[in-house]
Amino acid sequence: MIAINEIIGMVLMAIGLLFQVLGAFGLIRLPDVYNRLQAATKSITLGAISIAIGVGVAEPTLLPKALIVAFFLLLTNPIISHGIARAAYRSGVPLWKGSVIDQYEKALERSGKGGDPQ
Amino acid sequence: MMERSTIQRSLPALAISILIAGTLFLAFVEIGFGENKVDSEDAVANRYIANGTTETGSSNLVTSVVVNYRGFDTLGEVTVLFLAATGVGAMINLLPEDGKKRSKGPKPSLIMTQGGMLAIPVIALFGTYVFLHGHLSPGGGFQGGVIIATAFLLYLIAKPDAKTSHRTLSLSESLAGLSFIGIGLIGLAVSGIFLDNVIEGFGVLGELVSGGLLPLIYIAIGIKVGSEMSGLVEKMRGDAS
Amino acid sequence: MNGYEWIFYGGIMALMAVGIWAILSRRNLIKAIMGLVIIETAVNLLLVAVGYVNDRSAPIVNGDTGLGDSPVGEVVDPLPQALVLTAIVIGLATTALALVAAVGYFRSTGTLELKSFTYGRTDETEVKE
Amino acid sequence: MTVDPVLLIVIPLVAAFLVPITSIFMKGLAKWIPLLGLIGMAVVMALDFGDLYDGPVTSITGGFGPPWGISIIMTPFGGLLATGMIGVALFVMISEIDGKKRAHQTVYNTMVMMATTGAVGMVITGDIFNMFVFLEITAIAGVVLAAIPRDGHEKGLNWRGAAVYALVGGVASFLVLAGIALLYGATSTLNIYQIAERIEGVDTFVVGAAFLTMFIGLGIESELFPLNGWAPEVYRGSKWGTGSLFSGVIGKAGLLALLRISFVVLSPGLENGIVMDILLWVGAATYLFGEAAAFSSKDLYRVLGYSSIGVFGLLVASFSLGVADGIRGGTMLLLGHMLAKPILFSMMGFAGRKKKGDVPLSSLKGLIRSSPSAGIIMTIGILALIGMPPSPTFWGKYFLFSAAGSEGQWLLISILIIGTLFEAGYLGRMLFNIFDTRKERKADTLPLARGIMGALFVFFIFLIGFLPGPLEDIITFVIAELIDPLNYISWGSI
Repeated sequence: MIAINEIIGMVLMAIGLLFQVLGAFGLIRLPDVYNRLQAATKSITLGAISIAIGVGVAEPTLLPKALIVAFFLLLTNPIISHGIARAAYRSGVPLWKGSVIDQYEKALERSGKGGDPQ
Repeated sequence: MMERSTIQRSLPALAISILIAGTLFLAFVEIGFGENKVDSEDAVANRYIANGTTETGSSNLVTSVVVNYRGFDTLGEVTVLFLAATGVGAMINLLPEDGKKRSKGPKPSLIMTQGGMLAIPVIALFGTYVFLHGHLSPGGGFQGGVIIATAFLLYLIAKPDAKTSHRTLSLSESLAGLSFIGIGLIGLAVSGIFLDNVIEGFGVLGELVSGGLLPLIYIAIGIKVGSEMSGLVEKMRGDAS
Repeated sequence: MNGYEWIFYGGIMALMAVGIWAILSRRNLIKAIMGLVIIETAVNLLLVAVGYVNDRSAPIVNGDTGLGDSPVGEVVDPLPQALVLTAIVIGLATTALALVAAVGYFRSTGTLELKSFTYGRTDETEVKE
Repeated sequence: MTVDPVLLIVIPLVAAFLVPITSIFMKGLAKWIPLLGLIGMAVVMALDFGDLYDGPVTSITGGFGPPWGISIIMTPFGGLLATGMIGVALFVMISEIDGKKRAHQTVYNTMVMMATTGAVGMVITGDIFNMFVFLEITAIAGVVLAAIPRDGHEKGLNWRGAAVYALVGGVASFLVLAGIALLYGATSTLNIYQIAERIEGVDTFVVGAAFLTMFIGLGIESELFPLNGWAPEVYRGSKWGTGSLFSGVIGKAGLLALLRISFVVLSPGLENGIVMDILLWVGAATYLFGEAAAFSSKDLYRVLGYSSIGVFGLLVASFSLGVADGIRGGTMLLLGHMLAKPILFSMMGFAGRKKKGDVPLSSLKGLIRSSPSAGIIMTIGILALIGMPPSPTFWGKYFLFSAAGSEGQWLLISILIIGTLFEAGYLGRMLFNIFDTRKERKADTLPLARGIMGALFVFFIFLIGFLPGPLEDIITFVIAELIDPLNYISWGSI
């Protein structure tokens, strides 16, 4: 007989795995750096957190650690992807030609050349 | 469409790689996977598993192998890292100018600076924890050192203009390396054996203060690896600015 | 023989073949270095796989793994794990140096292609006496 | 008197870790710390050398004897080789003392010392994984050495050499590691003597695969054909000292490791004699290839580089004959090459130091008149390399030919003769240029330190050439190590 928490954990891990796979798929299929970053951060962060919590639920002794892992993933992943996107934009990586909006450019214009829109 | 010369090169390369990998694969299948070889008296690992905790006082058996049974390897490993750091620094100095002017990039954004500053102390603390508990939990000097160096890297990303002291880095690197060898020489002086764990019976198994000289060596390694990796990062920044 | 050999060793050796192939067939230095890193990964995995013992846990006795105690004598072989630790550091050092050398080659020649890996290429310059 | 041989490794490491501190507080001193480390190694080696006449010198590290800990087994062969390596490194470093300021001298000296430490470690360690670690120390120091260009030489060739060596050396070392994993899986031990003990019980195919990886990996390090494509690139772009280190220290360490792993460890596990046959013919092919390529090269650095490749082939061939006289000849050839090659590199570096780019043969023109001392030393070096009596190479070739003759290896003898003809061809051309005084050349004084080191090595050449007798006791142990694995096994199990 499998305990109920283990089933919940398994389901969470399966969901996480699904998002990981989708993220990896997006990393290959999407057209440019910025789109790929979407896949690499949003869906993979969600997937990783889901797996971490799933492990914690299935094995309750690991729950505190899993929560800490999830917290730091949530803290660091967006910051770093923000940094990467900004660095890519600043060093002149072009947008995909099908992109419809470039708000960062407008913000740069508003704050003057070389300045930093906060 | 591949060029003709690419194909000409690829096919022999494919043949050679399949030959080597295939031979190794068949040989490893012959050895077997997951079979229990460590229980036989002939295996060296048998002694590590059966007596490792009592002989070295460390509950992490990998640590007892790395620092005690095969400590000489670890000294070589630290040396490899030292050579790589020195060598990369020297080679970066040797690099020819590429004629490009590098302008200073824009300041990092608020998110980057604040988020980085939030994470750095936690990361540094965690790195210290990892190398202090190398004899109790997974991890050790190398891992802890690398974690500390990531904190340093994050600091440089968050504040690219920050001044770092090259002097302090190379001083701590040298002193940590010398203290590693010094601990080894204590063994040579006391019992005539280099890197002998002369106070191994000290402390209670599983507590922080245990394992004799083992945690001391891992602290030295942690500081050395941390400052070496930080130095590596710093040298690479020196090239880019 | 329990079938796991094919998964573990087969996967590792596939990686190894990819790495060797990349080094032998690509003349671009960066791609060749990628091949080197793939070989490193394969060999590290290989070492861990050699030390695995079925149905045993991590070699930490009474330790804080969060998975409960591993009694003395009921753990996998710790030696290959210690070797992997060394091999990882060595791989890092090799890769770092190869990359810096590639940067130097690029800056002094303007290309990353190794025109010819072999001997016999002469581009001797006339030397003023 | 016996000193713990582990000090051979510990002293240079202390010196290496002291370099950063010293360069902060006393900048002028920092570049001589590595020299002090090398001198420390030489002292330890000198104190231990007498004991090699009675057999191997051993030590253990880490508090546990073999097979659990790492043991150090300095066999007489390893000790002899280590002595030569330390000598070559001292030659390289002392020759550079001439009061001139050179760029990157501190790093260069540190790397010379560490390459030597790694090579010495490889030949004296008794543990196969420890050998891999030392192989890596050597390889990494080698990459940095290859990247340091000669004075005033800026063509990017040094980067090419460094990049190619980093790549190929990396592949080599990881193949060796795969072989080590295989041997560990098959025998559950890492000590060389214990693997040798157990190898007969291992499946032949597994031993064959281990031999394949070890042969590729260590063959790359010891520049064997067809794995030596990287070597001319390194010789061509780097300083003369780097060339002497690659031919006299790094390659020699790879060579001894290859011989020990093949003959002592793996050979008993395979069909009788097959390892010897493979190595014999690979060696012969390398000899022919190296000498022919040296004959047809124009750049002096590459001539000497290819010539070293040829000598590596000759050494492998003579050791793999598997008879006492072959090994005796190989040992003498080894010593002769270690003494003669650094002389040639050093004098050639002196004669061609003003050239940008490749150094053509003509830069030796009139050396005997412009700088008589350099001309004389180089002439003796060249004659010693061909094998004029009395030189170690003469004895080496004498024993080698008699061994090959008594074994009835006529194909090998004809290869040796053809190779020697090529050798005489390019070395004769060098001699001809040295004595060609038709064109006036400005007088050129040889720096004192370089002259003294050259004269010292010339003295050693004559010493061994006239009095090879005292080495005979050590050579007996060399033969014992390579012919019967049981000897090494009994030395290893302290």
